[in-house]
Amino acid sequence: MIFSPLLLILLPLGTAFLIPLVDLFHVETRRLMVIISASFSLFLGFAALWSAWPELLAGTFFHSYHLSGWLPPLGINLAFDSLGLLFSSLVTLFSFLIIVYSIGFIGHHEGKYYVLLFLFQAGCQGIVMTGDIFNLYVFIELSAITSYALIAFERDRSSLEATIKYMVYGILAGVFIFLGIIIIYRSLGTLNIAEIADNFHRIPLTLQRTSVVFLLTGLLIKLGVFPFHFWMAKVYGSAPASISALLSGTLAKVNIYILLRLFWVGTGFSVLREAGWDRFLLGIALLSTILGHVLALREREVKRMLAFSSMGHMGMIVAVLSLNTPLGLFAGLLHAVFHALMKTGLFLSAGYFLRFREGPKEKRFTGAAYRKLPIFIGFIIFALSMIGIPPLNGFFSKWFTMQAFLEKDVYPAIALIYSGNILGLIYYLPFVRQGMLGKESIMKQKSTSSPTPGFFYQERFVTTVVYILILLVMSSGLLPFVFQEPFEVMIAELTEPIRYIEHVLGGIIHE
Amino acid sequence: MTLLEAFLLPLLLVIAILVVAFRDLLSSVITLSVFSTVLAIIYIIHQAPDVALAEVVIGSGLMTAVYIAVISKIRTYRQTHKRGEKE
Amino acid sequence: MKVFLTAIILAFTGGALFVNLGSIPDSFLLSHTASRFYREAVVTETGALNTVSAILYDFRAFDSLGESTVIFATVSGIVLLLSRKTLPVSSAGLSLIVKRTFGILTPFVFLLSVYIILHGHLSPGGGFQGGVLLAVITIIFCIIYGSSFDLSRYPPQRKTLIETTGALLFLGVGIIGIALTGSFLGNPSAWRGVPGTLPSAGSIVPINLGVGLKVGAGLAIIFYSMIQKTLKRQ
Amino acid sequence: MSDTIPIIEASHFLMGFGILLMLLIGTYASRYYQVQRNLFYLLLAFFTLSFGVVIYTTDWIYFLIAWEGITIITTAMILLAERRLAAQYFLIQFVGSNILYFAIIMALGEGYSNIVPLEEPWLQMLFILGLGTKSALLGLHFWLPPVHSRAHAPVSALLSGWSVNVGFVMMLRLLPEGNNILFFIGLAMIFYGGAMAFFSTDYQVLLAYSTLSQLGYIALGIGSGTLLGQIGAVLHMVVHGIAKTTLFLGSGLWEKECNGRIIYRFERAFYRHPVNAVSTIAGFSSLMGMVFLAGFHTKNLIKHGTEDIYATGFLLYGATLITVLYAMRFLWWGILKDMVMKSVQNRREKITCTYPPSVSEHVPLIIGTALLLAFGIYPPLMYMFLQLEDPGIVILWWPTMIENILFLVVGIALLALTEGLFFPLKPVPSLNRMLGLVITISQKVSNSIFQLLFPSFQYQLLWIPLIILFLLLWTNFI
Repeated sequence: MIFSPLLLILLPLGTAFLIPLVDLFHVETRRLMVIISASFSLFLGFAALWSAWPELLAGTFFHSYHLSGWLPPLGINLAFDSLGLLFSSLVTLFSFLIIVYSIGFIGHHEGKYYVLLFLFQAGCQGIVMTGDIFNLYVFIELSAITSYALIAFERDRSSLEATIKYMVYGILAGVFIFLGIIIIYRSLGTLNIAEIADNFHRIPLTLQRTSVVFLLTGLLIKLGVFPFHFWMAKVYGSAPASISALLSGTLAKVNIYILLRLFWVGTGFSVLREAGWDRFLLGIALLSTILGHVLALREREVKRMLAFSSMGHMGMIVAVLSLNTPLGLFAGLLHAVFHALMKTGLFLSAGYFLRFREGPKEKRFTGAAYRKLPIFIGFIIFALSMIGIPPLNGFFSKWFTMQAFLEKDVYPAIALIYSGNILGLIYYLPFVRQGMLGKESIMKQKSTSSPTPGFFYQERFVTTVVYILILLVMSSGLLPFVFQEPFEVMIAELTEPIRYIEHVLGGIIHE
Repeated sequence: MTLLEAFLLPLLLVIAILVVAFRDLLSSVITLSVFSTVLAIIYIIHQAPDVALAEVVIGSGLMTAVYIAVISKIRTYRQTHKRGEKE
Repeated sequence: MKVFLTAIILAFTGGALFVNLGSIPDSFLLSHTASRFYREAVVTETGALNTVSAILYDFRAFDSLGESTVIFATVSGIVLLLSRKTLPVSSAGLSLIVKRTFGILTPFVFLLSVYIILHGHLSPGGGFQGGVLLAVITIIFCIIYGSSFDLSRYPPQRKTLIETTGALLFLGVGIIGIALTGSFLGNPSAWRGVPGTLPSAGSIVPINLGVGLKVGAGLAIIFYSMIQKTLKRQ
Repeated sequence: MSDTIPIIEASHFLMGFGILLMLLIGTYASRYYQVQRNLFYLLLAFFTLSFGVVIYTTDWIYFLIAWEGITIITTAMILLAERRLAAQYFLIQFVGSNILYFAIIMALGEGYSNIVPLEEPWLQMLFILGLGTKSALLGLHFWLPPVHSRAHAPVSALLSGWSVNVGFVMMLRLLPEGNNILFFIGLAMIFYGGAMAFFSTDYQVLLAYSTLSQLGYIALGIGSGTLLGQIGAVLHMVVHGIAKTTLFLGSGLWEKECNGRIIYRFERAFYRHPVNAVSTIAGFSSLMGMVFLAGFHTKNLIKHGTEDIYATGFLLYGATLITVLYAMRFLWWGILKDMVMKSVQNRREKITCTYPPSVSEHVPLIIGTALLLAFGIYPPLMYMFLQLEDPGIVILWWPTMIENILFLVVGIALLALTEGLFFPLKPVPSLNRMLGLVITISQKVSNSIFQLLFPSFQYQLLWIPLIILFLLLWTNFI
């Protein structure tokens, strides 16, 4: 099979276009189609990884696709390098898991839900694969707009409020990114990331920095680090659990990818370093780490707590990436992958329990252990991994993170990680305790959004997904060194953007 | 810069401030549609008929209609809400 | 106080931006850029007289696919948010004079929109603009004749059908491009024709048509979803 | 003989007796846990495995994994008894682990890629802090009495008899040269733990504080850095482990028999559970350092190893005295009182035993007592297991016997004069207040930060131009 990265975008896109059409005729067919398409997408992602693995280890992996047949500077191209492969695999895996989870989780308006979910997947894949900066913007907007609609899925007051807040921030972020792109295009006359990377130093210095300021601000808003974190708790707290998992597990990591692609490859990290902005980035990222962990302490609602914890961990990833050392990049990428696994698991297992109980949000977790013990143990395992208990994966990424900070003598950061661990335990404990309170009878009452019965709509789907995640968290903790070799290739690509430029532009020589 | 443009650009600024300044949402929306029209004229001056066409059709046509629909929706919601409280 | 603070910060930011953006170079720094190529070689390479259309639907057709997908996503989102189980109850519409006037006008609006869509590669306009004009027909129906008229003539299911047809048409043209030229959304040279005539410019015409259908039906659905509840009360 | 203790042999020794103790506890638990028996056995097996990894590994990561394994397993065991207690225990242990992670990261930064003796004093301090939190050094011990007294008896036996040793094994490996601070902390621990045990009225609290006191001896031996002290510490870990396991297992029986653990209510205990009573007496005697019991030899070794340092040898006499006092006090109230005062009547009355112990509960007690006796009577047995030649401490039997008798006489005299030193009942120590305080304070801080950071939406949005302005100005001026 000739592998084409394009297919990973087109498959979810085509599915999303087909779903309303099929929905008009026969609903059961749509359900079947969703499952088949998601599985096929997973298969494609797996095949991509499988076929690319030897090249990945050899450091020669690069796929490019010239859309409309135009060579890079003229048309749009897809540039699929090893970093893209990593994040593309993440997107594929988590989209698949969450689509399967949603089968047993979402009870109403499924048609539109899956349309949006597949479009979201297509948007994320597009972000990861494209080699064109305006195309990147288009896909950023696509993923943003689908996420607005998905956050408002419950259509109650709090979720609508959250959507509006997120929308204001998201649109502002989009505008800033767009402004940055316009400045670059106006100065260079090209939209190709490789060509921009090749010629960025020719732009006048003030203009370079202005464009970087806009891009950086936009991305920081999307990432939700310190002064732009206000939307996070509200959004993650009131979106459906599957969507919260998707946002914090996948979209946040895709934003990390954009950060890496734009500032390490696109503009070159030297622009940030010479302006001293890597220090700035480190500072606000560390601030957002500690703030996230401290603010999580007050939350008595599980999803809001997870949102603040997510803010803390994202801050840590940005901080360790901004060190720009090989070890720092390794730790950042590793923690991005592992955090995606853990946070998705936490949101999904919490969402399973939240579905069963109405009433005050503070007490919704009561009796979780009696409802389904394996899922509850899963929740505990994810939480333990989050606070860095050794055999689980969270420990290893934190271990490398600490070493990266130590290498650069950033001692406050190490202290922050430890305090984050301990604060993490303090804010996870009440939920574990609350889950053990009460009795079985409490959680039997089903809420209105429980799925309709039928073969495709069984609790089994939900629990299976959580089990798979538990397995992944535990096994990736036991084998953290599998990641070492491919990650080194990615880090080499990030630290030497000339390789990316040569790959994309090929034989074309500029003056 | 032509004379027409020299007249239109400040006008654009004035209209933009008016859009924000109006307390009444309906007036704001209608002013916004005027804004779009003026912007479209500027696009034509700059020889961008495609963009001008899109701006006229979307900005001053469709968006205004959608905005007005939303405003009327908000009003009916408020009215029914008040009525419900009185009863 | 709040307004004052905001105004000061915004003023300072604006000032800083003004200073920093003043140094944008007048011309592109690179000489062999894509934009220069677009200016010089569009007609020979794509067969479209309208450079904008050529860029939108040939060179950067993938962007257009993304953009129309954004509209598709918006439509789905709005339908999701506004869908209620109650059926819309129509208003009676406006007076007879208005109805008759628009009865004469509406076919021409339709004609104009089809013209703009189909002549996208020759004259200003294209799928997006023509599609929006198509959506205006729904607005006219809803406002002038009442939304039940729109429902009977142009039911939401049919709109959805048209929308997805448009989307799939776009995607299908892309896949035909793979078959004929070897790359997604490629412009097959067999379809080029003579520049300046209606059946020319290769895949740009069907893509225009697809985008027009998608955008038109999509915006119509948005407007229809917004209006349906409002008119119930009157 | 070498200057420091051969750590591999010591590890074999500890591992062997660890497995033996796990078997004893497992045998005992077969009746205690009737519902969750298999779960408990599974945990026990994992505990043994983790313990083995901790004492054998030279790799920091394996050490951390196994160490956290021990923490999680013991937490799960406590969870069988009480949820809140498990949460408190885990929180404290986790804080300790994090200090330890920090210490290890720092050690890696200093170039220690394996677990080897440390040179830097500040690194040593960091490790003592981390390991001390996990193994309850004085000052970080506050969690030990509540946890060890509230958990189920087999779990307490495991925690108190064995799992607290893990940290000290690590200290032995990291600080073969000894450490003055550890030395003095150990000395203070003996007295503090003894005094608190002396004043307690709850049997398991008494045992928990006694553990603290005995851990002081181990810390003393390790902190001294002398070979005798270290051998004494390793042997004392095992001997104290056996004695404390026996005592805690016995306490489980007492608790069921006497419907409580208040030492004043142990009525006619000897006649109800004679085997248990004998093993309890033997265990306490070993702790006191009676001749012909194992504790005597280990304490003797530690004493020989440490008495020359800072001339603190005489303090150990006081330490023995305080041990004798709390042991005698319990023995008096719990067992001897009835035998002495009502001996004639009791023999004629029919003894009613409400909770007849099964064989599986008796066997561990008997084996523990036998081991203590065997080691006491023939001390070379211990050295044989440790694969060390006899350090050659000449023990003159008569003077030590007289010393022992003197201590006993003092103890008995004190008890007789004060009529058994009756103290009013005290509540069982708990960590609830501490945990509550932690959660309340953290919530208050968090709330106030939230109030500060989350003003109206407009102010939140104002951050965006502010940051852009900041970055742009940074561009222009820096």
